Amino acid sequence: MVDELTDVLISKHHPMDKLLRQDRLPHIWCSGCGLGTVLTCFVSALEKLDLDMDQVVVVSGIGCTGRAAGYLNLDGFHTTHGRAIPFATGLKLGNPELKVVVISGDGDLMAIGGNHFIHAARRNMDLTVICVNNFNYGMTSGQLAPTTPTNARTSTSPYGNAEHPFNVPYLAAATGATYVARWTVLHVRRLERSIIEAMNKRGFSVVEVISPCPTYYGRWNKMGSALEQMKYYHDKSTIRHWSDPAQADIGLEGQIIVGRFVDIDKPTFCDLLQGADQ
Amino acid sequence: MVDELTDVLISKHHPMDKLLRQDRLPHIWCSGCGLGTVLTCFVSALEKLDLDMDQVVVVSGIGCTGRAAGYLNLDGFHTTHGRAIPFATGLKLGNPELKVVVISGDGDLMAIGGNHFIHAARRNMDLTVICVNNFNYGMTSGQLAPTTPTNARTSTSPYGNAEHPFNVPYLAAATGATYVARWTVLHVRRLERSIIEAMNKRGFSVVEVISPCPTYYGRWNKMGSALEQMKYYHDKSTIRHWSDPAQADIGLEGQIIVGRFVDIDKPTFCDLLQGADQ
Amino acid sequence: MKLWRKPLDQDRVVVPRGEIHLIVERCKGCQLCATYCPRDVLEMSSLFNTRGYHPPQVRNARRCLVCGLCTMLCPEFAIYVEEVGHDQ
Amino acid sequence: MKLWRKPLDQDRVVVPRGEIHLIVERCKGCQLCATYCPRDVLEMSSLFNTRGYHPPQVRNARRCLVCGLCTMLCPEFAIYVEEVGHDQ
Amino acid sequence: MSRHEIRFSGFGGQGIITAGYILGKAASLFDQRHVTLIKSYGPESRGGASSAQVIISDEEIDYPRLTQPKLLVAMSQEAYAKYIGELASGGLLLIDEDLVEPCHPRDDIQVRAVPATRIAESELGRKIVANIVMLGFVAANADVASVEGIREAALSSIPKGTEELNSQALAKGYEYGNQLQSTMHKV
Amino acid sequence: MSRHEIRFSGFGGQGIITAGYILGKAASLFDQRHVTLIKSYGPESRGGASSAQVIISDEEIDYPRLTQPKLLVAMSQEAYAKYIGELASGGLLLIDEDLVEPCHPRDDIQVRAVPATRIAESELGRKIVANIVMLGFVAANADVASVEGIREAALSSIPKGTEELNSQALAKGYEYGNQLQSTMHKV
Amino acid sequence: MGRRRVSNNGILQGSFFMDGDTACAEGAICAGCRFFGGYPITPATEIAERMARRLPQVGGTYIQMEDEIASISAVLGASWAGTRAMTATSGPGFSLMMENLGLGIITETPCVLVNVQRGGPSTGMPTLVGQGDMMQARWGSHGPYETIALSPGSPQELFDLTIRAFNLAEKYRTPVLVMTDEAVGHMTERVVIPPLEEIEYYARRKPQVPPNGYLPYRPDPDGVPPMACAGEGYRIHVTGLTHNEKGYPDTVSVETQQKLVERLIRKIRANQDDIIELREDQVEEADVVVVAYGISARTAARPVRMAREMGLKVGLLKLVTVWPFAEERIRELAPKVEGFVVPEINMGQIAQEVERCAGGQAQTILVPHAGGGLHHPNDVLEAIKRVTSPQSTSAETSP
Amino acid sequence: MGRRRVSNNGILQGSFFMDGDTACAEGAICAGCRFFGGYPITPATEIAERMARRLPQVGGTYIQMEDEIASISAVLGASWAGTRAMTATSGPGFSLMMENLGLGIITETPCVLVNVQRGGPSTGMPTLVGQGDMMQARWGSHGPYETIALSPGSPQELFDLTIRAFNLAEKYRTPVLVMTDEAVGHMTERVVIPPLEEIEYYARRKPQVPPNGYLPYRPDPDGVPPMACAGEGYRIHVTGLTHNEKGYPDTVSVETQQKLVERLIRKIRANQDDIIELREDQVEEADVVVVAYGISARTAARPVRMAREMGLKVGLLKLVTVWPFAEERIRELAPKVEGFVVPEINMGQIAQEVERCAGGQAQTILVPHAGGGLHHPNDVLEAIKRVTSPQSTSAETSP
Ligand SMILES: Cc1ncc(C[n+]2csc(CCOP(=O)(O)OP(=O)(O)O)c2C)c(N)n1
Ligand SMILES: Cc1ncc(C[n+]2csc(CCOP(=O)(O)OP(=O)(O)O)c2C)c(N)n1
Ligand code: SF4
Ligand code: SF4
Ligand code: SF4
Ligand code: SF4
Ligand code: SF4
Ligand code: SF4
Ligand SMILES: [Mg+2]
Ligand SMILES: [Mg+2]
Repeated sequence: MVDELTDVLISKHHPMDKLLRQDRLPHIWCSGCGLGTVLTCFVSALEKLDLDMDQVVVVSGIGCTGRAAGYLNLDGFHTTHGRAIPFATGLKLGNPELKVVVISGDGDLMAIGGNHFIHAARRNMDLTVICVNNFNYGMTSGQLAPTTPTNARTSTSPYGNAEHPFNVPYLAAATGATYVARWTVLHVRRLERSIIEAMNKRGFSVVEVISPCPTYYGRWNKMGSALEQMKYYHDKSTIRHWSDPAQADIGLEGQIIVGRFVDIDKPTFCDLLQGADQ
Repeated sequence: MVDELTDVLISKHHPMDKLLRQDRLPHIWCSGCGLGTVLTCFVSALEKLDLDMDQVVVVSGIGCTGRAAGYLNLDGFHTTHGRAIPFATGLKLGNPELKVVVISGDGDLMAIGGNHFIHAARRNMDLTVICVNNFNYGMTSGQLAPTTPTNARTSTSPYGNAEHPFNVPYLAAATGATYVARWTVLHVRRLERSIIEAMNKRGFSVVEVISPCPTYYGRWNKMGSALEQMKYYHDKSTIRHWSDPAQADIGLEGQIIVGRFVDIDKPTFCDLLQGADQ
Repeated sequence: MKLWRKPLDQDRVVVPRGEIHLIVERCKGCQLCATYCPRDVLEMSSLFNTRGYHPPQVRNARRCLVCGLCTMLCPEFAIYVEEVGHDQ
Repeated sequence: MKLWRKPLDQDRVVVPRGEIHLIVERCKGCQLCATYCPRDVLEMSSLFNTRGYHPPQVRNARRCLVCGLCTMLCPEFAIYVEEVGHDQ
Repeated sequence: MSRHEIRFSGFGGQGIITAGYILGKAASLFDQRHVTLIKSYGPESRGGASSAQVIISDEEIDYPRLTQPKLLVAMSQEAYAKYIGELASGGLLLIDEDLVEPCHPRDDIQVRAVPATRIAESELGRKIVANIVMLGFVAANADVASVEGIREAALSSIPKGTEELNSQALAKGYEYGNQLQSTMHKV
Repeated sequence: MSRHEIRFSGFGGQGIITAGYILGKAASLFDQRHVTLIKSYGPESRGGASSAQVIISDEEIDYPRLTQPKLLVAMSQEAYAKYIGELASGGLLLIDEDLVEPCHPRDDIQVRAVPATRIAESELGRKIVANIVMLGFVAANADVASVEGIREAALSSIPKGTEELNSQALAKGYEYGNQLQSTMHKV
Repeated sequence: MGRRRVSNNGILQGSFFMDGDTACAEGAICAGCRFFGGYPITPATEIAERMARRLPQVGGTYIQMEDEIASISAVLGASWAGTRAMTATSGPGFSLMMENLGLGIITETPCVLVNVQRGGPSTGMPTLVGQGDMMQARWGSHGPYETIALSPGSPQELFDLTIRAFNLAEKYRTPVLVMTDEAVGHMTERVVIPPLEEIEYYARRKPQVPPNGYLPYRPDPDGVPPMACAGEGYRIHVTGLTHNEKGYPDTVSVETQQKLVERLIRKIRANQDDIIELREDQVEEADVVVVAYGISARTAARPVRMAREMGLKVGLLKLVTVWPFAEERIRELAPKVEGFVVPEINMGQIAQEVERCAGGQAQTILVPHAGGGLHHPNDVLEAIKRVTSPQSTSAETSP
Repeated sequence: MGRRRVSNNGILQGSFFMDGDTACAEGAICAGCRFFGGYPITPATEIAERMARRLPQVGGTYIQMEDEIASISAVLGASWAGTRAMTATSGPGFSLMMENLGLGIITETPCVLVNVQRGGPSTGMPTLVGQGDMMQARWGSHGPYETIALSPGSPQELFDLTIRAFNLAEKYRTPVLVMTDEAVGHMTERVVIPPLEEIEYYARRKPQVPPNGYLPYRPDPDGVPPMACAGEGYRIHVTGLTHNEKGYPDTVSVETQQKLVERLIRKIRANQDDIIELREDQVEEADVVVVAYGISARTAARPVRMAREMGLKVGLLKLVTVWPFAEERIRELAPKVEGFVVPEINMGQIAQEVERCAGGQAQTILVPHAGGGLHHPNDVLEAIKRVTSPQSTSAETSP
């Protein structure tokens, strides 16, 4: 054994560090969790966006994903469980010049926060929502989420889930989102591109990212190593741009349809408000 | 002027009284409000259903519509604003032999209660929901609801509504309801039939009833007399059974698509639970 | 002001196919029954009930087909029709 | 136990088209970089960092095309590649 | 006593609270007196009981509810029945004569009647201004606020475009009240 | 003293809490002593610091936290560094020799090392049972619970199908501990 | 999933080494709980997880609702369906339940809410102990009401008190709060589960009259009305509005309100001798009484012992029932002692009640702790010594 | 809707005959409030309705959220965007806000919450008065914290105190509660709106250092940290978890928790002289002091006058600020008076605080009212007489 890493240059800083809170790294996420990669893609997207980073705000709820706001060197708000979207709504309306991005988990956004999600979509509130779907509540150690596939096991569905899961893109589209995409965490380039598109969109834009939670969901469902899980989701996905999001259900097995599903133009809440006030 | 009503037989009781709490009539609803007629249709449907009335339970939230539970001579629960559906869920799971019907308003079910609605639909919880949509919050005197058409005026959208409204049938269908219908309050026979169908359905069934609130919504939007409003909605409606509920948006003007939109079979929460437990 | 006073209970004037019954104090004078009766059987009276509403009355009892629409439409459970035989 | 000890900072061994940089203490040994590098440039080492994880190392630096995939995939902002010139 | 306590009552939709509001506004902003107006709501939006309590005083108003009203305005039978008991001895009852039939005879009060709804409906063509007719009648009968104040308060509180109608309604009620008074004086 | 205080420590994923649980269960249910087990969690699900406090006593346990632990089991360098200070004078430190390098020399304690992870990985083929190997080592070194109790507790607490593996792990750790002891005695 | 599939098979019996959360779930099951509607939250999640696994084994139903509001609503619904029901949460979820706790109180719905307290406010310290929700348990919902709250100090007590909570809930027709905390919930100890027949079971009080003679809110002499449930033919109406004995809303009568609210309060206060459970240790002869509850009562045992070893006369009064507050007992003790010492893992909550009831006759010393850990024995010992030392002055409930 | 379209045009000035709710909205607008996120509820709806009409006229934004949880969340967000923001609700909605009130407190977010109290518990009496949420205002959210709550007794005072609430919120970086009630909210009286330049305006305290030297939770000497908002280049991190001065979560350190929680509490308690506003009328010479707040302080004026006419020496102490509680003043008065009389439209809330602080040196008599109406002057008068009559005994805060 050697004491050295072959051919590697040892660094202290990463090129993306200026957008990161280095003093908080490494983050709390498990080895093999998809969340770090989502963050990498987000930062990479930020670097490509023509925005004043002082005007970009990230709002998270509570959950493993919800920690995202805490690692970004942007104005960041780690709110309460489920309330990222209404908090973000207040931020946006309080200062419409801000670019407000919500990054949170499937439980946070779809379970306790579901109502805010559909109402913000309905209003076409000018926000970007990145929903990391790991099919369970990671932070509280792997319980049932409203995205957990039927029959999947979790710590609170030990005999198999008796519920039908939400199809996030369909829910977003059906309630009014103007941009909707889904990728798995291994689709790094496409994911980055969708984040850029979503943030450039005026209106309620939603990017769902399918991401493994090897520590809980993967273990409960005997999905092998973290790496295997990531690969599994990637391999199961079929890119079908502009396909009907109603068809994009995710089961315990079977394919995962990914792609850009919706990209339409519609007046935002602020647009209509301005019209009404005059 | 005479002191008598020509050719009318004066009664003290109504044939439907056995299903009503006579000691609470007349109800609090305004003259010309559609809610009374919804109740009449519901009672009439009950009479035609082959059910043990001791096992039929009505749960309401808070609102003018929410008072419905209080006029029916059934086990009735007038809960808190927005919580009729989760309360009903507990009732149903606590005693699966009960037939549980939720009757509540658009604000109650779609605003504060929206999350419960979509989650119960997702779970295909075996409940019937009658959502009376009067495009505003009647009880609190006519504020904006999530069903208020864009540009419509209410006491909290005095310059015109800057929001896009929910399309209730579409939201129900997109989140998993197995029976979805919409009628206006003047479609008494069809409404009665849909209520019967919904209550006979195993699963989450939703009947939306478009009903005037002459006292507030009608007045704010200069829709004329109560009678005119009822007629207006009826005249604007086009029956289109099994049409795509996504097309059933309601604007400030324009047609209202009514009919039965969804009638599918899918295992309920209880069905799946039973499977999982075994 | 005219309050409705004298109950006409069972005080049959003609022999109709349907008898129109009214629980006067429940009526809120919304006119739905009179407006939508397909046979123009009903009309609004000018009497007041004690809550200040005008209840309907019968204009032409013989025309009633006992279709039940007035009963279904009435928001107040105030009106109903009983079939009492056929007009021969 | 082998902890990684001696920093190799700027200690260039070959003249690659891309230089692979690593912030050792951030790495959680998830293997994503090594697994998905399209050019098989990386492999996992058997060293431990102080938090008990095995960081990757370079197996074949010359093959690196500076595609950036390792950087994008790394959940820890632990690895990145800098283009330093062309391999002629 | 510098404290006047007045109750307006009727059913929802008659503009009872508006009448109380206009009176109160007149006394408060135009006559510069201390005024407290309390609206009472039932669960109904329409058709239920409606009432407004107005207290007009030269001193600061501590207790903001009626204790011994000297003036009761009743525009429905139900309201009359509900509130007649609280009217102080020596008090004045004003009623819409088509809507209220006094049936709890009291010797210790005065009663004056006006066909406010009828005047509004038949003379002005808008039943909805019965409350304003009644207000004019109040102004004529009780010295709680100046007529000018009431007119100004009314005109600044009603929807634009209805000024003429409301002025007339007020005038009709006021005249009716004055005539009645002179008639009574004559008798 | 009838009160034994023990800390198991390491990082998340090593089964630290399971080790504490098994020891506690053995003492509680098999040896019928009073036992309190406290698990400490950090915000991380994996990789963060993990620790279990076990108190075993012949009397009821009032204060349920460690005050002066006499036994520290450290399975990571970080945990060692964090907890070595609290170990009571005369206490015993047990470490995984491949994961912990004692660097805060203390004269007043004893240190014993076992390559638990290595034994688990190379001799048993499952790194995951390092905690059970360590538990065997604990049983050999400290008189806090009976070996039989620990074995029974372990077998009733692990996933079905892993009984053999865990028995072996426990035995390996126990043997290693005994050999070490006898070696030490010989010296 | 038929209703009567409520079975007693699968109920545990014997000695177990289990954590408080698990003991709570097992206690509920022994108490007859057959419905759990919940939402995960640290450090209460293990209760939900245990219930998810265990309820199907005893014919009950577990459902994970979309949030805590839905959870408590479902629990109320299930109770009205005739099922013993509970939920478990921690601070943030407890706060969300406050509105519907009020519904449970005004509709007199028996059910059990467990709050495994953690460090607050807000998201605070999710994995560490706190006792900061004690006043919230009393006052957290709007409007006037009374409440019952129990506070266990060990897994065994959490087991026992969960059972007691169900029985009190039925007896007094009210939601009962089990105010435990992370230290107890995550502490593992021996828990002895007795045979089912030895476990007290207070059956729901049912109407003794036929439906047409039944007034759902006409109380028995103890202030508690018998309860007909949905599907039993009584055609009840239940509302969160102010209501009369028939259960009908009457929102404009001050008398109806007064009668209802006074009874809701009286049924608890008048029965407080039955509800209040205290555990006293050498309180009668004491100069100083340490008043504590839950885990803090347990940690106080050590400094109390230390003080006694120093020759001080110190008693320990453990509030097993925290609400209704042991007002009478404190008033009784106040003239006899020099002071009360109140350690709690908050900045002064129950200490204020003690101070109020002490009425200036004995000083009250709060030993606060902001949360995240237990009191060090010395902190409490110091406070005890402060009472007995001559230079100490009046009340100090502020930190 | 550009950010800087915040205009002062359209601000009212002069005398108006308006109800309390409207006055509240106008007060907010005068105080610089330019964001309202709300949800209708009787009897607070008129505030929302007024704001919906008025905010667009002054360059502000009204949004009706999907519920009260969303409302308070949006208000917090708007405040962090640099806008003065408020919401208004009543009991049920207030209960729903409890979780995120805690977020506002721990993140130190200036904003104003108005609670127009109605009869409770639960849905209760929506159209009638109550004061049953006073303890909830102090204790309704989980975990340890302190709060500021003001209580107006007339539309004019509601106007004035809404302005004061905004200023206190900014000064102490905390949500401030305006605890009014239906009687005041629905009462119409003359309200005088002074010229804008005469209205106090406490501007948000901004950091005086560049972003890299800024610690978002490093307090000034008064315990309050200057506040950088989103979009100002400070790259702040704000969390509801226990956090250090940098704003970073630290959920395992008891020290961090203690430092944070103690400061949150201290910044209110240490500044209570500035925060607490009392109005006293003949308190100094009194034998009996009526302690009251809001509408009950107003209705108490009559019986106080009646008692004085009977020759009794009665003072009236009006708690304009209810929280933090006027502890010192009560402690000061207790030895000088015979008793305190506390009328409140609940079954005993602030009376308990008075009793606690009276420390047995004066009796405390609660005059309870279950809700739905005001105290009759005689009820309070009787209580006053009871204090002064010889046979009266100690504390009676229970109904
Ligand atoms: C009101 C409230 N309820 C529950 C919790 C506990 N809680 C924290 S995170 C979480 C779920 C997180 O799931 P998800 O949003 O999917 O995030 P993940 O951890 O999977 O990324 C829950 C239930 C809480 N913090 N607050
Ligand atoms: C938590 C809470 N928020 C607000 C209210 C006030 N409120 C009562 S009914 C209602 C809206 C009713 O609207 P809808 O459900 O459409 O019924 P409608 O009156 O139109 O039939 C509101 C906001 C309440 N009771 N509780
Ligand atoms: S628990 Fe799951 S979601 Fe959370 S960090 Fe670990 S792997 Fe990721
Ligand atoms: S307010 Fe509107 S919805 Fe309510 S009863 Fe009147 S008309 Fe019907
Ligand atoms: S039954 Fe039919 S025909 Fe007869 S009155 Fe009624 S609506 Fe008219
Ligand atoms: S429909 Fe009913 S309420 Fe309406 S007028 Fe006819 S009888 Fe009266
Ligand atoms: S840049 Fe591309 S080729 Fe080079 S090491 Fe990274 S992944 Fe491999
Ligand atoms: S991807 Fe990053 S964290 Fe994973 S092994 Fe490679 S360098 Fe380490
Ligand atoms: Mg998740
Ligand atoms: Mg509605």
